[in-house]
Amino acid sequence: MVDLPDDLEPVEESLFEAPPMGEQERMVEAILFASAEPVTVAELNARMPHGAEAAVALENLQKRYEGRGVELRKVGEAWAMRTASDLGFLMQKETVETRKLSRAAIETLAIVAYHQPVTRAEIEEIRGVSVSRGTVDQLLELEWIRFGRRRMTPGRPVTYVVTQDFLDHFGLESARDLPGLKELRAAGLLDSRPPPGMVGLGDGEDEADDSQDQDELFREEDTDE
Amino acid sequence: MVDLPDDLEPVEESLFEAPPMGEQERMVEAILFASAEPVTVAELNARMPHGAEAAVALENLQKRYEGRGVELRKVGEAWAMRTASDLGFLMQKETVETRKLSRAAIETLAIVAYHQPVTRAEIEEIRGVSVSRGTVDQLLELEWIRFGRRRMTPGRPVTYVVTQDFLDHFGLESARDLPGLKELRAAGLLDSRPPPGMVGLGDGEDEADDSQDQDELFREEDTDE
Amino acid sequence: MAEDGATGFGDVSDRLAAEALIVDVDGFEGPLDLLLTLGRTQKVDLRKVSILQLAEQYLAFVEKAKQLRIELAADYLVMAAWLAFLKSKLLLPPDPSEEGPSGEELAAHLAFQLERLSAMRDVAAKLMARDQMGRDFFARGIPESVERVRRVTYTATLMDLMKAYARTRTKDEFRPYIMDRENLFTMEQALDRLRGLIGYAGEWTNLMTYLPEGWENDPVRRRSATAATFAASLELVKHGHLTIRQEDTFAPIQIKLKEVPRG
Repeated sequence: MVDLPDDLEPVEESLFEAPPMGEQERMVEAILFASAEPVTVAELNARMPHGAEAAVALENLQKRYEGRGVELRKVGEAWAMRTASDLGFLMQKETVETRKLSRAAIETLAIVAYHQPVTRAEIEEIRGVSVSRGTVDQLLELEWIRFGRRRMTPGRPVTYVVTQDFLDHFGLESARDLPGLKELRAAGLLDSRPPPGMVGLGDGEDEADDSQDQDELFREEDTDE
Repeated sequence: MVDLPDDLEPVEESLFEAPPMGEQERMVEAILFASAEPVTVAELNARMPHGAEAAVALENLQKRYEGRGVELRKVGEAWAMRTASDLGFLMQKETVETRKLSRAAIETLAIVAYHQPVTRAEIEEIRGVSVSRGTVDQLLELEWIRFGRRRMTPGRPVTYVVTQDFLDHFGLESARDLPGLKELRAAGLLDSRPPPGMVGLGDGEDEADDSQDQDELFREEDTDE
Repeated sequence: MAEDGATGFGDVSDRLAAEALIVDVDGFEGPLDLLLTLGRTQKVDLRKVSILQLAEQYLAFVEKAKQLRIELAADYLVMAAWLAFLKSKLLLPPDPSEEGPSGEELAAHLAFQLERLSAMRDVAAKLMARDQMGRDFFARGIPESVERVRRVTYTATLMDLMKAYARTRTKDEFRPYIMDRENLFTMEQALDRLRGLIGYAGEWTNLMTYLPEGWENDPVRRRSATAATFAASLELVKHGHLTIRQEDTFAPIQIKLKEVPRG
């Protein structure tokens, strides 16, 4: 009761020694940091020791944080600390999720690797089911396959070949290092025989074209044959 | 801590221009400020641009925050911003009602902290009474203790160790900073001393294994800091 | 405790003493806790506590509890028995022929246990007296959520690739290694079929009428079915179920159920 009049007098002469301004800054800093919501000046004053001047402390603090990674921001009538707006990108955390390739994708990939250059129609013929656009797109996106030359057959279909990324991922120096390729070939499994009624696959000038492509990747096999 | 910068030194000459140190400090400040949980140096580096040296930036930042209302603190392998303890009185509003721990729970917690990794049987041996399931469950639920490695003794009992949350809650940089730890160790009160006449229990190679465990736990902090 | 003060004066003090003891026993977390408290009453460093004196104090405590017919938990009694044993070991001159730890060793270990428990209680108190988060210091009040940017990478191993390839190739090239049974009518199948049908064949019937449905026209299938049915009919003749005849070379083969005398 008796203190009240003192309140109105200049703070310096009050009975209550207000904490030094540096201390008040610390207090404002701590309160703003820990509060779950923005804090008004009135609330700051209420929570700080008698005689403190939150508004002044806030101003000082704001200067102190200028250009730092954290900013003092006014939110309506209240104050809050937030990360500097130019550093918002740091509030992202990239998580890399590793997934297994789908069965369709791995089969398609295997066929491209063993039969490159290979057209979609050929992949479908080998797999016995149609190959969805998504599957091929996924492999292209992964940069494990890329477009090869067009086949010189009617419709000039695009072909697919495997990429350097593919070789890197599977730890292969070249596609001819694919394990078991020779064994499979010896067993006649890589004999890409056209089904009855389908001619022109790997014939004539296309053959020359293809084998050129294939040469790069399958030279060893070619000479073996 | 000290090793990391060395590791990253050559980066400066790499193709990726690391941001200037002042900028890195801002980034570390922003990330730590925004997070309620401690953040490891590895995560800081992962979130900052390529070539950044969070460990160095952290050191600079820690100096900058010395004596402020908010402090940079090391918690195990991670860093966190926490309000200065002397300002706790300002935070009544924020104070979370902490669950009152029973005497059994407090003692069990202390035994885990000072004797880790420790088995339930060892806790019971030290306390002289059986430890109720609820006591351990409560500490596990608070995430102040967690399961450590199994002990290589018959029955392969699980062990308990304290967590980063525990360190964070009690403002400890590492388990080595537990109050009175050195004195207890010097007095031999942390030795696992089997009762006389009891042979083969916690003896020989198991003993070696245990002390290795403990060594590791405490060493981890040593080297990584 | 005061609410039932209506009973006589004489036994009130006894009852209060008894109750005090109950409260005391309940207040201890087991014998070791009780021993620690008793040890502290010796007002010496726990390392210098007289285990002999401690054992006597404990035994006296248990004795008193028994007199007052207070139920003591088993572990209190086990401890009492052990302490009595320890006491005798400490008092009697050591028997050189006896194996096992000496009284001094056992006493030293008990002293160690007491000191350790006491030390753990001290540090537990120190730990709880530390500045605690949420009470003395605080974490960020408005944590900014870290947006998770999920990037999916796909992986496959060389083995996956090989298996996938083998799988696609197994669909056709590998099949010839398995017998293609699509156009094959086995003798077993023919036997089953004939056995089911001959019951109705009371008269001579052309063997060819027993060919399964759908096998009569395709030359490959008809050949297979004919051969199997013929072989099966011979088998049934051999077992005496059928008679078989052919009137001329290349004439139709006829079969008939053989009359079997009953019994």
